[in-house]
Amino acid sequence: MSDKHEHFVIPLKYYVFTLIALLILTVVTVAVAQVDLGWLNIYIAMFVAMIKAAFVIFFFMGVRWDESFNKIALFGCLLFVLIFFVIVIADVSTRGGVYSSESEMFDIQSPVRPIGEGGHHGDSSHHGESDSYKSSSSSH
Amino acid sequence: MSQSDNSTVAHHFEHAHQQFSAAKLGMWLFIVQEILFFSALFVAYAVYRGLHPEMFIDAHHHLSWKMGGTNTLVLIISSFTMAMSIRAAQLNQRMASFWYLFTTLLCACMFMVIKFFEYAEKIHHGYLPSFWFSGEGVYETMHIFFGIYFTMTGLHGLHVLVGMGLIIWLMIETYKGRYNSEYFTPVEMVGLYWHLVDLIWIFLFPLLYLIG
Amino acid sequence: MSSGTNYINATKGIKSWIFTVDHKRIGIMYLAFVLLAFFLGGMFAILLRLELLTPSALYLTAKQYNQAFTLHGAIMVFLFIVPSIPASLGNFFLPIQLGAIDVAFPKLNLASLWIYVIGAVFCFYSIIGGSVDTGWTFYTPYSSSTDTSVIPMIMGVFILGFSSILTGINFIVTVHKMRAPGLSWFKMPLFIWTLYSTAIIQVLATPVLAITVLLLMLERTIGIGIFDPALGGDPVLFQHFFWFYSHPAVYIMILPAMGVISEVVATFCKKKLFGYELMAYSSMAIAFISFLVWGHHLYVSGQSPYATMLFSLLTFLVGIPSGIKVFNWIATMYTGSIDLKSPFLYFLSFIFLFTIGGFTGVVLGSLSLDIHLHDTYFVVAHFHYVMMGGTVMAFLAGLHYWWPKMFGKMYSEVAARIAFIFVFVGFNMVFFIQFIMGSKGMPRRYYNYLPEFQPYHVVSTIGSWILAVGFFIILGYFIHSLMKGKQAPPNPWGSSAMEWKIASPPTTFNFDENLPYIDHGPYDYPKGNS
Amino acid sequence: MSEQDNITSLVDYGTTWLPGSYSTLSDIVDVQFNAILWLSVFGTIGITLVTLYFCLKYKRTEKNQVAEKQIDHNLTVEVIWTVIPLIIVMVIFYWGFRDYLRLMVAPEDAMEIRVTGEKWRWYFEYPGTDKRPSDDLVVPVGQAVKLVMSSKDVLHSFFIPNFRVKRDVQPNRYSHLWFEATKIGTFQIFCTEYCGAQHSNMQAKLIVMSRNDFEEWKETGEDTETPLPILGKRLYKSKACNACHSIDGSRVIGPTWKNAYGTMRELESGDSVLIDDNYLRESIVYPANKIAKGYPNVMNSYAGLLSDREINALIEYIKTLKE
Repeated sequence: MSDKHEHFVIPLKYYVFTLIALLILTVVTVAVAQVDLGWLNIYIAMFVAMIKAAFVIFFFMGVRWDESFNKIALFGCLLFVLIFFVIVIADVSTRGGVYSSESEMFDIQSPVRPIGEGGHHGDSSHHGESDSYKSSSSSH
Repeated sequence: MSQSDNSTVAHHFEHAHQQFSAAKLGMWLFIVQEILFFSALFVAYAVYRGLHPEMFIDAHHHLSWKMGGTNTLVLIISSFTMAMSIRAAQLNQRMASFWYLFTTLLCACMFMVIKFFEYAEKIHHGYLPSFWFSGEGVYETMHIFFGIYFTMTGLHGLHVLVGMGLIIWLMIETYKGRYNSEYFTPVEMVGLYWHLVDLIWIFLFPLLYLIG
Repeated sequence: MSSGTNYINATKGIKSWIFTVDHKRIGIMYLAFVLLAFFLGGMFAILLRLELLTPSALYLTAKQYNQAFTLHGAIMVFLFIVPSIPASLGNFFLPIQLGAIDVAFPKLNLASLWIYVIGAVFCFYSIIGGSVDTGWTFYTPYSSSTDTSVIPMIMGVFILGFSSILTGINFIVTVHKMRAPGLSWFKMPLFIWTLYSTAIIQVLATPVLAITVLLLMLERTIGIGIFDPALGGDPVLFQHFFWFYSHPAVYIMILPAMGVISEVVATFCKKKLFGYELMAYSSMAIAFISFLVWGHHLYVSGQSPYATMLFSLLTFLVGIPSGIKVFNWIATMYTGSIDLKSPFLYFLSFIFLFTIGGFTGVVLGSLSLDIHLHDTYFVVAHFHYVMMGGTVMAFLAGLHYWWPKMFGKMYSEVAARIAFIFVFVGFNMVFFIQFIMGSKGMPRRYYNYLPEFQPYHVVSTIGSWILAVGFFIILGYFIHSLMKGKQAPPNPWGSSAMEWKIASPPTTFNFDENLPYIDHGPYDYPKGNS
Repeated sequence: MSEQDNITSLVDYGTTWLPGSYSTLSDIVDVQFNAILWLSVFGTIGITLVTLYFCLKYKRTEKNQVAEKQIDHNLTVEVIWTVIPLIIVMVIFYWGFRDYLRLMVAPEDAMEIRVTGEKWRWYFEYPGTDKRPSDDLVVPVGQAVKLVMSSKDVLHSFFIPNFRVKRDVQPNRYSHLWFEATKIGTFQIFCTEYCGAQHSNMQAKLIVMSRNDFEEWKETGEDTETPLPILGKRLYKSKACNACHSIDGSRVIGPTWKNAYGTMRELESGDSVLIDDNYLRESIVYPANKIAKGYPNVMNSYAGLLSDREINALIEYIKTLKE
């Protein structure tokens, strides 16, 4: 029984290395943010954040040496976060949203800016069905 | 878990290892629910960033990346000392574990103090969520950014406060010599929680302070 | 074995219950609270149906009516049906079926019970302090602008959510770490499988509800403007958030019911469950796919047509594992030795009602039909067929099935059969007519309605009285059983399941000496000679 | 519940399950509904019969104390009852999605009408005409009509049962719905998204006219013939004043109109004011200016929605309610 009591002690070098890596990455992400790279900024920032998160998860939290189901629990839940994220964003960005031509026609002031005006959801990026939802009226 | 002084294994477990691995799985599941809890806020962030991209970029200039950056460094160091304190507990180094916990607590306090000054400044300039928003900005919808900012950092700060309470409790217990290489479950569990708090900040920092 | 100390009389005094860590006592207390909630929610239902007897005002004002249907929904969903089977029957039988002394975290288990009670107190406070009138879905911007007591109610929902999450965490860890020696995954009874998949949904989905109601609270108090269009927010985003929890929650409600039904059908047919492994996998499949279909509540909400198409497709997929389960249950009856006792009668009604609920789900899953039927009585009838015809029938089946084990007393079988007839007939009278009403165009949540719909409503209201009589008969003979019931033998149904091998009622540590070694599958029944 | 004498009944017409079908697309919806309905009926009956048959055949008796056979599984059967339902629902999915697109995508030449929902009424505006907002949706028969809808306050949902169309209406956003009526008549419009106390009274009439009648209706100006109190009585219902104001003295949401004129009214501000023509007019056009004590400030302004004559008519009507 006593052998089951032995816990794996994570070698010190992993902790020190992780700390240094995290500090450096923080400096990197701040530095990169000072340069305007347009839409690339957010992706770089998120990429760096994910590397940092991986360091924390694998070494500080010891997932690298953990039981397999604990790993499944953690990464499985990220899958559900991803589902949540992707589907909601997919809906919001393809809604055909506020019908810009109609808001002109009826001269309605809306505090909600149409999705697709500026930002990374280019208006031209979705064709097909959604176009037919936009006003194509010739009656006016 | 109930543990009397002579035994750390509760009645319904067969041996200490079963108890430890059950506690750890439980803690991971708790972390899973925390992640889902925060995920909705990140989804909301993404949706509103998509709706009002210029406003977000404009609004984030009102946040100080220097303060946020310092807080990031502070939290990372606290995460490191937390991990070291678990390691010290595992190696039966009672006082080392205590002082590492103390450093973690100190970092947490520093984080909260910086946060306090940040909040004070925002409030001073009127950058509050909607009903009280009186700040000046280019965009009318800027109160949404600050609504999201206060909700996300506020909930995160609440987690830091809870973590500080837990660390104080651990320090007392450690000082009394409750933990050793055989039994250090609470230190490990609070450690996992504390790393989670760090993880969330790792994402909050670039999203709120560094949008270019 | 039959008499002597058991978990009920092991210790005495009210404190020994309030601070107990025994999963069985916690299960019994949950049962009491959940039944209380059921009768309270049911009372609101009776009030509603009575008001709808006439097309215009009868005895409630419009606002009172709206409060009544909101409270009926909120109480039934958050206080009754979500915790019903897992927290009461599950708490009692999960450790026993696993061959364990207790759940993994007994104190946490106690904590979730009292968190549930605190949450319930908030909900009751909301009833007294102005009665929320938003509908149990709390759609914004109505919920952020109405002047009724929304905050206590959503505070209650928030707290109840954490009770549910903690139970879920506890169950998952218990299933992983506390199985008796020899009990491998595919030797677990299906009740465990369904509780396990339920617990996964609870842990993954409930936090999103918590944050949603928290945001709604912030919306009402400081106006963060995430959901309020007047502040630049998006009300459809609220619906996404809400249904990301509330659709999987439907499966939190129905999956444990399927587990109970599996246990009942195996015991009363003395048969191995047909397609056991497929049943286990389909429970897990339902749990997973349930996270992908929430958008079918948003077909007419202004959701993107692409998302709508995707959700419709996935909605149809989630029906398949449910269908497989129905077929497997029926196949289990084939060549069995069927004992038509009251738990089995509830099984039969479950099959019938759940089938109707399932088929009408197909009708609603179709995009073009849903446009016509959305927010009509058709939807009301559909989810009552699934939730009440499914979950409540299964809950009753489980309650009748496990009653002798839980309390060590038998109940009157004759009274149970009479009550069953009332419940079955009453239920169908209330809700079947609502399908027709709904497809004819009668919108839901209507206080006044077109007089031409009155005959339908009258039938429905009369049905609600018959249903209520049925429930009071059940309450009556269960109380009688507690007072004067015959002593129950350890295994009155001749079941092979683990819980029937120990005393009725069980002793505090379930298994008197060592933990059992389990070397056979869950439904180990003998085969005839022929 | 007013004036429903001439609205086509939902119950009396149509089939047992569905109300009358009077638009170009409602028939295709009905075909699918009936197909799935009969599939369900046969499915349910089949499952029930098999279940009951098993109950009788394998009932526990003296001889049948244990199961005849123990069958774990049968792969063939399991595959069959997985694949066949899968195919059926995929067909239904495709069918539903195809019809959904037809219901959603309006034809190019559709006539646009603007619909506004507010607590608790609908009103309809016709771009390109001088007509005041109308309380009834008036459309020509045989002409595709596209509704551009939005809400002033909370979520509503626009539902015409006879045409099988429904769409949520949101504030600060436009949603669409289209139909082409095939029958002249008057039909029911409901609000189906719960919106507060008078949700169930948020109904409107859909009047389908011949093309000529419609053109004529578009040109007609306002009603100058009807005597003022009678016009006021009509407006009381059609402008949904009755949702919040009673005429029998009972308290609904706003103050009753009975015996109101000529009396003093206490205000939230603590002042009191004489209920005269000016006060009534102000209360219709700027409802938030003087709030009656003890009543919520929930009324929307009717500025622009009522003509001067219509406001006068309402005031005259209120005067007649004095005993």
